[in-house]
Amino acid sequence: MSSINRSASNVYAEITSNRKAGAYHHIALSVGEMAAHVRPGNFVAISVGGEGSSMVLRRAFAIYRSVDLGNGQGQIELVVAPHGQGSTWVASQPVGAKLNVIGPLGTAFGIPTEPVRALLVGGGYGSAPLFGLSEVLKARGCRVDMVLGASTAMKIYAPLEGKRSVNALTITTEDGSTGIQGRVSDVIPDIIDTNNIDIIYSCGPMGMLQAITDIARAKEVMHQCAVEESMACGIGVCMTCVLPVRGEDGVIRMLRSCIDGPVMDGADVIWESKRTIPEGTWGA
Amino acid sequence: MSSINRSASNVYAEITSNRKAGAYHHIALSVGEMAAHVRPGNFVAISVGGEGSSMVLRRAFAIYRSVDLGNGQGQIELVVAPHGQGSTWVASQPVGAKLNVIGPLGTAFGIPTEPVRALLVGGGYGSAPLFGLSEVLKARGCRVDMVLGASTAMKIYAPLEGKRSVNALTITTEDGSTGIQGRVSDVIPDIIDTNNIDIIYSCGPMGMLQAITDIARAKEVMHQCAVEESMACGIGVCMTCVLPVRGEDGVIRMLRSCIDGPVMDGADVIWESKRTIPEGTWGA
Amino acid sequence: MSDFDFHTHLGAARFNNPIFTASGCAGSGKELSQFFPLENLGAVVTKSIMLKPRSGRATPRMAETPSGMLNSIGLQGPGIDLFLENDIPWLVSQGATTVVSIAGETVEDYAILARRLRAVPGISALEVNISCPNVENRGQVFACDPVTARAAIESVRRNIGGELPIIAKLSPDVTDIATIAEEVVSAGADGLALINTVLGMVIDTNTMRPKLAGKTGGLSGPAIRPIAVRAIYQVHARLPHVSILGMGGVATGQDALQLVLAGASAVSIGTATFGNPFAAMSVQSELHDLLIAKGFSSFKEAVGYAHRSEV
Amino acid sequence: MSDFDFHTHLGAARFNNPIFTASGCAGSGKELSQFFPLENLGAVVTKSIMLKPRSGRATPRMAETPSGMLNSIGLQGPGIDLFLENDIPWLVSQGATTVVSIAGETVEDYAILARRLRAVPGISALEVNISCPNVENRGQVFACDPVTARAAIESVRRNIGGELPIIAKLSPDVTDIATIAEEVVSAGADGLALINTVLGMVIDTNTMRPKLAGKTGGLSGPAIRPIAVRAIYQVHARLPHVSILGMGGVATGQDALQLVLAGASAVSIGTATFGNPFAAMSVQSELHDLLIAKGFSSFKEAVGYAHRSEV
Ligand SMILES: Cc1cc2nc3c(=O)[nH]c(=O)nc-3n(C[C@H](O)[C@H](O)[C@H](O)COP(=O)(O)OP(=O)(O)OC[C@H]3O[C@@H](n4cnc5c(N)ncnc54)[C@H](O)[C@@H]3O)c2cc1C
Ligand SMILES: Cc1cc2nc3c(=O)[nH]c(=O)nc-3n(C[C@H](O)[C@H](O)[C@H](O)COP(=O)(O)OP(=O)(O)OC[C@H]3O[C@@H](n4cnc5c(N)ncnc54)[C@H](O)[C@@H]3O)c2cc1C
Ligand SMILES: Cc1cc2nc3c(=O)[nH]c(=O)nc-3n(C[C@H](O)[C@H](O)[C@H](O)COP(=O)(O)O)c2cc1C
Ligand SMILES: Cc1cc2nc3c(=O)[nH]c(=O)nc-3n(C[C@H](O)[C@H](O)[C@H](O)COP(=O)(O)O)c2cc1C
Ligand code: FES
Ligand code: FES
Repeated sequence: MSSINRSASNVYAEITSNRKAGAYHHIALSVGEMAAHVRPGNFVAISVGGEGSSMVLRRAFAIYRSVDLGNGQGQIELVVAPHGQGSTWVASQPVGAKLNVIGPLGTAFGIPTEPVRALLVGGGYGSAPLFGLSEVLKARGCRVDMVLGASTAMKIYAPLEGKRSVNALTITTEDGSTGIQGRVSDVIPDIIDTNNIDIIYSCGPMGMLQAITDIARAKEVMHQCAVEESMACGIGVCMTCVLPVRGEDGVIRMLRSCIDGPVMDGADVIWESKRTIPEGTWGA
Repeated sequence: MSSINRSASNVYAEITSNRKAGAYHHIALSVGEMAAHVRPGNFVAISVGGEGSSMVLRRAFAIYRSVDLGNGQGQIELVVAPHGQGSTWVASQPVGAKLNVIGPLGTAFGIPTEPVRALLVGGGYGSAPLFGLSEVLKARGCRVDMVLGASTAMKIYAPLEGKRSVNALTITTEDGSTGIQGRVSDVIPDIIDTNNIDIIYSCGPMGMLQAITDIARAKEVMHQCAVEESMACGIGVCMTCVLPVRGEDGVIRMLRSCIDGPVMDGADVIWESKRTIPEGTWGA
Repeated sequence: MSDFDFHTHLGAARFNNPIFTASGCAGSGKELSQFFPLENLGAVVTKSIMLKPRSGRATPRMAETPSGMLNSIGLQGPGIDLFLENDIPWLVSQGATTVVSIAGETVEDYAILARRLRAVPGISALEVNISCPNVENRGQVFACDPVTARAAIESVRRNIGGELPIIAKLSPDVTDIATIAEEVVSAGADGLALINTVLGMVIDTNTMRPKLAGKTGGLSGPAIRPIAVRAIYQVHARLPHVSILGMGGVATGQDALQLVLAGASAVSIGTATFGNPFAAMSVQSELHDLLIAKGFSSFKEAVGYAHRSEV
Repeated sequence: MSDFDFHTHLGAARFNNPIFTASGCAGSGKELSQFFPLENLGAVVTKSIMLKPRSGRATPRMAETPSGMLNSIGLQGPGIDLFLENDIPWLVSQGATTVVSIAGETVEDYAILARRLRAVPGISALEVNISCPNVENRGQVFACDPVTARAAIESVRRNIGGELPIIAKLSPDVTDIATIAEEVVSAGADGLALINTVLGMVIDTNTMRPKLAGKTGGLSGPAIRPIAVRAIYQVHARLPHVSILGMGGVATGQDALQLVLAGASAVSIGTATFGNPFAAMSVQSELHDLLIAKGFSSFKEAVGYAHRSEV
C-alpha cells in the first residue's frame, strides 16, 4: 500500500439534505468515518446516473464542509452546479437517496504554521472549499479576506455561516447584479495592498486561476489554487487529468491534478499551454 | 398514412398503482385516450431506464386490462415480471412516476361472431391479456374455460376479478405448489373433450404455445396464440421480431410478430424452426 | 419550420432538410407514417433492396448492448420487383423524398439493380450498400476491400445512367476507411454514406453460445457514435468536396450536429427510431434550433465546420 | 476464495486467477493498492512503457461517450530506466504478479525494450502493445499492417530470450484481425491481447471542434464489449491453441464470462476501474461464483466454451 489517497474510502452515502442555493444545490451526505479525514481542498468522486446508466465515469466535487460527529459518524456537504448530464443527476437526487462516494481525494490547501494574512478567492461554486479553509485559518489566528466572483448574483455561493467565517467579503459579478461590477481580478490587487496579504488561496475556473497567478506573481505573494481538469478516475490511475507543472528542479512535468492536485502552487502551473504540451516539458 | 397501428399514440403515462402480485407487479397507468383503442391481445412498448440510460430499446408488455373513463381519460393495467434490467426497472417505478408508453400495438385476438366454447390458456404472466379477452367473450355469450400454468404458485397470475370473468379455472404448477402438478398441456386435452371446446386462445412461453398447437391440431380446434419474440422497435420498422408463418398460399414467410402479431393462428406458425430458417421459406 | 435555410445537397440531389431515416430502420415507410408525415423528412432511405426476395437470417436477430444493439436481419426483403410495384409508388403517393438503398451478392447484381432503377420516377438518389458479403469472393464484404468496393460502385455507375446521384455506403470495419472512400469516389460515387454497423457479438451467458442465430451482428446506436464521427471527420478531411450522408448513434440534435461539424451534409437516424418513433422529427427540430442559436445563417455553413483552422 | 480451480495460463506463464488490470488503467499499481492488495489480482498489467520518458498528449485527453469514453493519453510515462528502477521493485515488494506492457516507435525500440527486460526478475509475461504509431512508416499503427505487426513481434522474440511469454496486443481497427493474429503468432507471439481501444472522436458542440486536443482518441468501456467479444471469438476460432488475454468493456462477472466463453484465457479490467476502483475484485468474485453455479469444474473448462458444436 502506498501513501496516495491513504485515507480514502468508498461509501454509499445517504443524502440528508438537498437545498437549492441560487444556481446551485447544497447537498449534505451522511458519509460515516470519511468525514474525519477531510482537509480543505479535498474532493470526492461520485458515481452518477444510477444503475444501468450510460455514464461510466464518476464526477468530482469539492468538499464544502465536513463534520465529524464522532463514533464513526460524519457528514460532508457539497455545492453542486447542475451543468451537464452527471451533475444535473446529482443535483436532482432526493433526500434519502444513496450516492456512491469515494473520498477524501487529492491534496489539501497548505496551512501556514504562523498566523498570516490570507486572501481567499472563489469563482462560482469554487467558493465551496474556501469556507472550510477559512475556518481552519481563523482557528490558526489568521486574518481572512475573501473575494467571490461570478457572472451573476445567482452564481455567488456565500451562505451566512460561511460569511461569518471571514473577516471581510467582497463580491464581484460581471453583470453587476450584486456586489461590484467586474471580475475578481479587478479587486484583488487593491485588497492585497490594503491588507498586506501574505498568501492567496483560490478555487474556480482555470482562466481565473491564471489571472490570479499573474497578480500574485506581480505582487510577490504566494498562491495556492485548486485546479479543475477533466477527470476520468479521480484516483490517479488514468492520466487524463494532467497539467504542465514546473518542479523544484525547473523541469516541467505533466502532473495529475487528481493526486498531485487539485491544490497546486499557482506559480508552478504553466497556464498558457492550452491544448498543447509546453516546450521543454519532460518527455516531450 | 397506412393502416398499421392506426390507433397507436405516444403518451407519458403516470403510474397510478404498483402492487406486488406473487412474482409479478401489477401496474396501472393513466394513459388518456389510448385506453379507448385497446383490444385484447394488444401490447404497449415502454421506454426503460430513464434519461441517460444505457438501454436504448423499449420493452413490450401485454395489456392486462384497459378502462376507458370517457372524456379522453383512461387507464391500462400491466402485469410485469421483473426479469432482466428493463423489466426490473419498470417494476421498481413508484406511483406518480411517468412512463413513456406507445400503444396500443399489434394484432388482437379474433372475436367470434357466434357464441362459442372457448378455452383460454396462459403461462406465467401470459395470463395477463386473457382476462380482458374473457370479458369480451362472455359479453358475446361464450362459455370460457381457463387454464393457467407456471413453474410455481408465485408465478400464477389470477386476480379475483379475473377469476370471476371465467366459467371454470384450472391451475397447474410444475412443482405442485398450487393446483394440479404438471403442465397446462397435461390438462388441456381433457378439457377440450369434456367441454366441447371450439377455440383455444393462448399466451405464454413459445414452448407452451407450440405444445398447445400440437394439441389443437390433434383435436381439430382453432388456436389463436399471442407470441413473444425479442422486439427492438415494436412498431414494424426493424425486422428483428420475425418468425416463420405459413400463409394462405402455403408459402412460409418471415412475419413480424409486432405488427402481424402478437396474435397469430397457431397452426400457421412453424414452431420447430429454432435458430434456423425453415426449408422452403420465401426468399431463403 | 422557419425561414432558416435548412436545405442540403448530396451530389446533385437537393433535399429540403438534412434529416433522413437510415436504411433498414424505417421499414417500408408505411410503419412509420403512422407517427408523422414522411414528407417532413429530408428523405426516406429504404431498406436495402436486393434482386430477389430474401428471408433474411434466423432469429434471434437482435441483442441489446450497452447504449446500442446488435442486429442480424440479413437483408430480409421482397426483392426489386415487388419493391418497385408496391413500395415506391406508395412512397411517391405520400410525397416522400426517397433514397433507394440497394445491395447485391455479386458485382452483376449491382449492375442489374442499377438498370432496374434508372428510369424509375420519384427517386432522389441511390444509396449503394456495399457492406454485404460477396458470394463470389468467400463471402468477404465488398466494402472491406478497395478492389471489390470499386467494382461494385463502377458496376452501378456504368448502369445507372442519367443524373441519379450514387451514394456509396461504407463499413467502418476496415483499417483505412479514407482509402476505401477514395476508391469508390474515383469509381464514380457522388457521395458517401458513413457508417454502416460495426461487427460485434454478444454471448448469452445462459445458453453459453452466441445470442444471435447468425452469431455475429451489426452494432448500432449511441455506442458507435464516436466511431461514426471519427470516420466522417477522416473522410471529409481527405475528400472535402464529396458529400457525406452521416449516421451512427444519432438520437438528438446535438448528436446530429457533431456529425455535421465533422463533415456530414445530411444525417440518417437509425436505431434511435426504435426507442422513439418520432426521433427523426425531434432531431430535425433540435438541429434546426441549435444551428440558429449558434449563429449559422444556413445549414450548409455548418458542414465540416470542425475542420476550420485554429485562429 | 474457495478450492475452485481458478488458475490459468497465458503461454507458459501460470496465474492464480484470470482477472488482470488493463494496461494504462491501473497507474503504476501504487494508486490502486490503496483500494485492495495487488497480490489478489491474477496480474497487474503495467502502463505501456517506452524507451524514453514521454509527456504524452496535450489535454483535454478524455471525453465521456455513451457507455464508454475516449482517451488520448499518448503513452505518458517515465521511460524504461526509471520504470525498472522504481515501478518493478515496488510491484515485486507488494507480491504482485506482473505483466509488463511495452510500446515502441520503431522496430528497434521493441528490440531494445525486450533486451532491457529479459533478465529482470519478477515479471511473468510481456504484453507487447503494437497499437502505436510507427514513426518510420508515416505514423501508421504497427498493429494495423501485418508486415509491421510481424516486424515488431519478431524484434521482441529475437531479443527476449528465456521463457518470458510474449503477448501481442492487437488493435480492433483492422479489416481482418484474425489474419493479423496469425502473423504475430507465426512471428513468435505466445499469446494475444484483444482488444485495444477503437479509434473514435467526439466533437464539442460548444467550441465546435474535436473535444480532445489530439482530435481522435481510443474508445473503451462497455460500448465496445460486443466488438471485443467478436474479435476474441474470431481469433479463437482461427487459432484455438493460442491463449488470449481478453479485454474491452468488462465491468461485471457476466461480462467477463462472455469474453471467456468466446475464448479468453484471462480478462483485463480497464475503464471499469475508473468508475469503481474495486472493479477487478468484484469481477473476480462474480466470475468465480458464476463458473461454479454453471457447473464448471475449473476455469479453464469455460475458455472458448461458446465454440462447442451444437448438439
Ligand atoms: C477537483 C474538482 C472539483 C470539482 N468541484 C465541483 C463542485 O464543487 N461543484 C460542481 O458543481 N462541480 C465541481 N466540479 C465539476 C464536476 O466534476 C463536473 O465535472 C461538472 O459538473 C460537469 O459534469 P457533468 O456531468 O454535469 O457534465 P458532462 O458534460 O456530462 O461531463 C462529461 C465529462 O466531462 C467532465 N467534465 C465536464 N466539465 C468538467 C469540469 N468543469 N471540470 C472537470 N471535469 C469536467 C466530467 O467529469 C465528465 O467526465 C469539480 C471538478 C473537479 C475536477
Ligand atoms: C408482445 C410481448 C408481450 C410481452 N408481455 C409481457 C408482459 O405482459 N409482462 C412481462 O413481464 N413481460 C412481457 N414481455 C417481455 C418483456 O417485453 C421483456 O422483454 C422481458 O421482460 C425482458 O426484458 P428485460 O429488460 O427485463 O430483460 P433484458 O435481458 O434486459 O432484455 C434485453 C432485450 O431482450 C429482449 N427480451 C428479453 N427477454 C424477452 C422476452 N421474453 N420476450 C421478448 N423480448 C425479450 C428485451 O425486449 C430487450 O430488448 C412481452 C414481450 C413481448 C414481445
Ligand atoms: C435493424 C437494422 C437494420 C439495418 N438494415 C440496413 C440495411 O438494410 N441496409 C443498410 O445499408 N444499413 C442497414 N442498417 C444500418 C443503418 O442504416 C445504420 O447505418 C446503422 O445502424 C448506424 O446508424 P444508427 O446507429 O443510427 O442505427 C441497419 C441497422 C439496423 C439497426
Ligand atoms: C486511459 C486509458 C489508457 C490506456 N493506456 C494503454 C496503454 O498504455 N497500453 C495499452 O496497451 N493499452 C492502453 N489502454 C487500453 C486498455 O488497456 C484496454 O485495452 C481498453 O481500454 C479496452 O478495455 P476497457 O474497455 O476495459 O477499458 C488504455 C485505455 C485507457 C482507457
Ligand atoms: S483523473 Fe485519472 S489520473 Fe487523475
Ligand atoms: S420489433 Fe421491430 S419490426 Fe417487430
